[in-house]
Amino acid sequence: MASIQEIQGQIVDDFSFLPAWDERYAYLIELGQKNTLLPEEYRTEDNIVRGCQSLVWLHKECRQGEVFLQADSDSLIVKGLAALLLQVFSGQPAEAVIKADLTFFKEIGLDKHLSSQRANGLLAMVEEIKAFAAQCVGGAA
Amino acid sequence: MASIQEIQGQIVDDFSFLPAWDERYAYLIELGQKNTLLPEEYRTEDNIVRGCQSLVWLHKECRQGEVFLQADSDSLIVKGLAALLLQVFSGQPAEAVIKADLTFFKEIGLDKHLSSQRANGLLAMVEEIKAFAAQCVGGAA
Amino acid sequence: MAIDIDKIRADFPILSTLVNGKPLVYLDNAATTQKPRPVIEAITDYYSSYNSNIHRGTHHLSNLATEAHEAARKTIQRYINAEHAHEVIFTRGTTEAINLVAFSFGEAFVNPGDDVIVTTMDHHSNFVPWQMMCERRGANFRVVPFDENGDLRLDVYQNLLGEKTRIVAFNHVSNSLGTINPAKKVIQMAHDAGAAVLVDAAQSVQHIEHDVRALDADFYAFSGHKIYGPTGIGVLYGKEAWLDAIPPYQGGGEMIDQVSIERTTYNKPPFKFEAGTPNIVGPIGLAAAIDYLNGLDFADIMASEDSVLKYGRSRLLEIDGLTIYGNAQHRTSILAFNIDGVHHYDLGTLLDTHGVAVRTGHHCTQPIMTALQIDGTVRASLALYNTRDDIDALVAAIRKVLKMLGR
Amino acid sequence: MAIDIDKIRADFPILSTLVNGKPLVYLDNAATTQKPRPVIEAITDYYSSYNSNIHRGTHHLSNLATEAHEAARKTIQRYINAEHAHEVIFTRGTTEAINLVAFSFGEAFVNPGDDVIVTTMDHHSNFVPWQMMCERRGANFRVVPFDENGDLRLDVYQNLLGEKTRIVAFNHVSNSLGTINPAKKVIQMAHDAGAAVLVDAAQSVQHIEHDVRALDADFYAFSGHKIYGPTGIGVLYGKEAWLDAIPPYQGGGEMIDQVSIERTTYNKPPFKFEAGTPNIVGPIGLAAAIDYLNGLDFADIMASEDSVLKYGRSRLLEIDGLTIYGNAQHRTSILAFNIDGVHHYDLGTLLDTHGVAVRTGHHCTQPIMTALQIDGTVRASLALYNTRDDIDALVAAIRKVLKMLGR
Ligand SMILES: Cc1ncc(COP(=O)(O)O)c(C=O)c1O
Ligand SMILES: Cc1ncc(COP(=O)(O)O)c(C=O)c1O
Repeated sequence: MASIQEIQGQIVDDFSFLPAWDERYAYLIELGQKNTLLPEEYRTEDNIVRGCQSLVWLHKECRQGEVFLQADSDSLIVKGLAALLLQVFSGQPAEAVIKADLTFFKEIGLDKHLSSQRANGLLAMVEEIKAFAAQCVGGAA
Repeated sequence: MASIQEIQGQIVDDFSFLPAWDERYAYLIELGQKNTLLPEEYRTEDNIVRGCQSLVWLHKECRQGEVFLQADSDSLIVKGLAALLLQVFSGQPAEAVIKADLTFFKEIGLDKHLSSQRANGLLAMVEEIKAFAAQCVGGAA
Repeated sequence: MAIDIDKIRADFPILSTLVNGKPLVYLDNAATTQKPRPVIEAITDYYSSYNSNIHRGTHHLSNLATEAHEAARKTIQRYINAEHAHEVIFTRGTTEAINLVAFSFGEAFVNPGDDVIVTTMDHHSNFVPWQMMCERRGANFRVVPFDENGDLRLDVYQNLLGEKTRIVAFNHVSNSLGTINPAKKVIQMAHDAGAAVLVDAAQSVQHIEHDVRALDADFYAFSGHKIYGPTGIGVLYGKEAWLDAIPPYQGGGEMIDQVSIERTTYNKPPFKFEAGTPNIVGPIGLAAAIDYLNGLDFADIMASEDSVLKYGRSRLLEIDGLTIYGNAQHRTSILAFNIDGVHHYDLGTLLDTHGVAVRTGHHCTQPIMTALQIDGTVRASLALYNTRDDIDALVAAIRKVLKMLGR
Repeated sequence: MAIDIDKIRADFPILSTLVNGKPLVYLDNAATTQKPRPVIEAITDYYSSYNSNIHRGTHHLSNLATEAHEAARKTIQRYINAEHAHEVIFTRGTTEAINLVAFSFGEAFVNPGDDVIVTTMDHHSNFVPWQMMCERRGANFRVVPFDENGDLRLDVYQNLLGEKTRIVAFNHVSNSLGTINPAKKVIQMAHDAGAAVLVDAAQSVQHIEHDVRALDADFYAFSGHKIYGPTGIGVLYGKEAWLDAIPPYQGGGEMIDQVSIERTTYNKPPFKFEAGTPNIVGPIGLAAAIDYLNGLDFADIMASEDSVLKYGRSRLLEIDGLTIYGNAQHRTSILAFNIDGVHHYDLGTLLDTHGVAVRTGHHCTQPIMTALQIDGTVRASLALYNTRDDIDALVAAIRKVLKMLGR
């Protein structure tokens, strides 16, 4: 499996072909619709990550020290953001998740658009994933 | 006795001969030292008008509907201000005191220097004199 | 309509900004308004030529700053037609003004078993402080609902009012529905029941009538940043008798008379409620904003905003599947809506790519959202500089977004 | 001393103003400091190009404003060396920060019979809020005196500390005496007794060390306007654990998680303590001020201020009948004095006619004046842009005033 760093590089490449913002969002939404899906049983209160404005369900599993994620949201854009996080983090060693520096948001310019806001819950998702990874280290969780 | 309006005019005239600020203050201080004097017996708690920074004693009497004032302060400048108020108000009919519009402060430019401050208690003195005059109307107080 | 909007727009530097390469269409005025040049200049001028601490100073700069600050109080007094300048207290904003009253009125007049009334359509800032106060004082928190149009249920309100009612707090205009509440009537009913009233004027003072004496409001609160003024400054008006009757809120410099280890006595209003160095430049900038408004004709502003609002409503309703929230009898400045199957957050974010700034979410009125059984709305909100062109741009952008989303 | 004061002075537009036809000699910095051009420009830039409400917005301007606001929090975090950015809470000023802690800490941790300790040399803003809280919570208000030099009586302090002590509040630097309190020691002693500590850094953060972790302060408060930043903005630092443990102060937008009629839950720090629309531009201007300081060498600033202070002291003592108040072991930035037979108010007012701006009166420290058995003092207070020339101008003006008064 590719490393977190490699995957981030791949994402940056993909986005670099899309100069206009509406195209980037269209692509993000497409990613979200393809790559998020959460069985009804995981749409629990406990799995909710609260942004201000959208609901995100984030299901986390720890298998032999690796973090596995599934997610969904009622917002298409947030689905897309969740899909990116899944692409980067799901299946990675917990250690790597903890240490990961999420640079791609900045590189594709999404930080200006999204990351300083509390609206979309992106930061909350990242925090939650990292906290989960901390428990998962060495297969503990 | 000259009217409040006439006295204000006289004060403005007097000050108009003094263009420089330090001269105006020197004159004000001189006025204060000449025209304020308060017998020890009137330096009571009750007669204190509080500015932030200086103490003023203001003794008021009402005789047949006319207001009579004596004052002193620990600050030379405030003594001068009090002297001006005494000049304008003391011996005037209470009715006239109530209605009086204190224009001279503005005309001699003292408002910029003094009246917006709470430090010197000038506004408090004026308020107190007017309130006293209201009780004194028709010789009531 | 004598109002020349092109000329007005030229007074607001930010309105000629480009966003994502597109001209800015600013429709987020209920969140905060833009500032005309005289406001920005008043601030720069203050800091460049007479910045100083105020009230107790004896030097020239301090006199200039004190005078400007206190002149601002008078400008605001006149704008809201308060009887005395000392009834105008400066706060950080509406929220702080309401917290001040909730605390100080609560300490003096609210006891266990008493009632405090707010409405379901109030902003969190006029909801949570009363809830917190009721909890601290052991009082009952009563809430007046609104009907399906967004009008207050005055019949329920009448039933809630009683001899236990100490204070009623409500917004004159709802920031999420645009409802103009019948403020005079609401206040009269409270007074008949012997209760005091706080009017949250955050969304009304800039759009509709704002005469505290005509309303007979006991307390009246608004934010400078929503009326073309600076951030960090707000106003609490209180009737003199109330300001004398309630204890101070915060302690510190300015608000005291005498301080000693044994006993501290307090200054008179407004200073009693203005602890610490105030936001000195705030009132100066706010007064510049109000002077700017005073240079226009308020009736013209109202007429212009109303005409853009009506136009906006009809243009939005042309869009398939679009629902407008807030159909009260009297409305102002707010266009809140959703489109079937489109999340408000997605719509708002995508409108931004077309340079259109709207707000999305619950707009700090979760009880409204709960009542409407929705998560949030897209909200376009108007100010005096908005035009039909802005509405056209909004509608065109919505159509583009819907197309991109394949609808 | 590598610091180039002429260059620095050129950065502060107001310093080239004339007052009463004379060049301004600004020595009222403890009341408020002047602002360098980058601060004024940051404010103008905000209002002209990205003014917007923050945090919940989804549009471009809102993102820019949110980013600048939160970047400012980080700038301040670094300046005071806080562990987390969310330990930095924005308030209106020191006074509000202290009121916040007095209220929220009081509600959670202070009960009847408990002790709260302040000092006789504290500013009213770090005195009255605790007095008010003690009254509300039924706690004892304890006050540590200072000795004839203006040093805290640590022996008395030690005796006052005990298991009933919940919190100690003291100023790092006294605004009336210039005393630098041994903050580390005061804090250590409180911690040893199991009490929390609030440091009033209003007069220290701009002049001396300001590392909250080195001090081990639980709470730390200062005002933007005293550190070359805008009015209406201040900072409360609190250790994460304390911010989690104490309840919110004000209710409103921003500070909530979920609001319903039945139950409201609160957001995490810092937002839990930032109800309502904040003074958005305030932190941006304050960060510009701190960036300006960061562009200089703080050790150089301290050395320069110290040298001007020492020079001022010796020049003033040349004047017959002049008494300096405050002779503590460690001092900074304050020259407070009286001249025999001259009222401080008269001296201050007359110095102004020579363009010299000082402050007079009790400086919001009546307990100090009571202890010294005086009504007030004349206070010249320094900032980084003051020079020996300013001192010479002060001394020359004093001599002119004395002459005019016939002395
Ligand atoms: C030591 C001290 N504490 C607190 C304050 C209060 O600061 P502010 O008025 O900015 O709230 C001051 C300012 O005068 C001060 O000098
Ligand atoms: C109706 C209403 N009340 C109160 C507030 C709170 O105002 P501020 O955030 O300026 O304190 C707002 C602003 O959003 C509002 O719309």
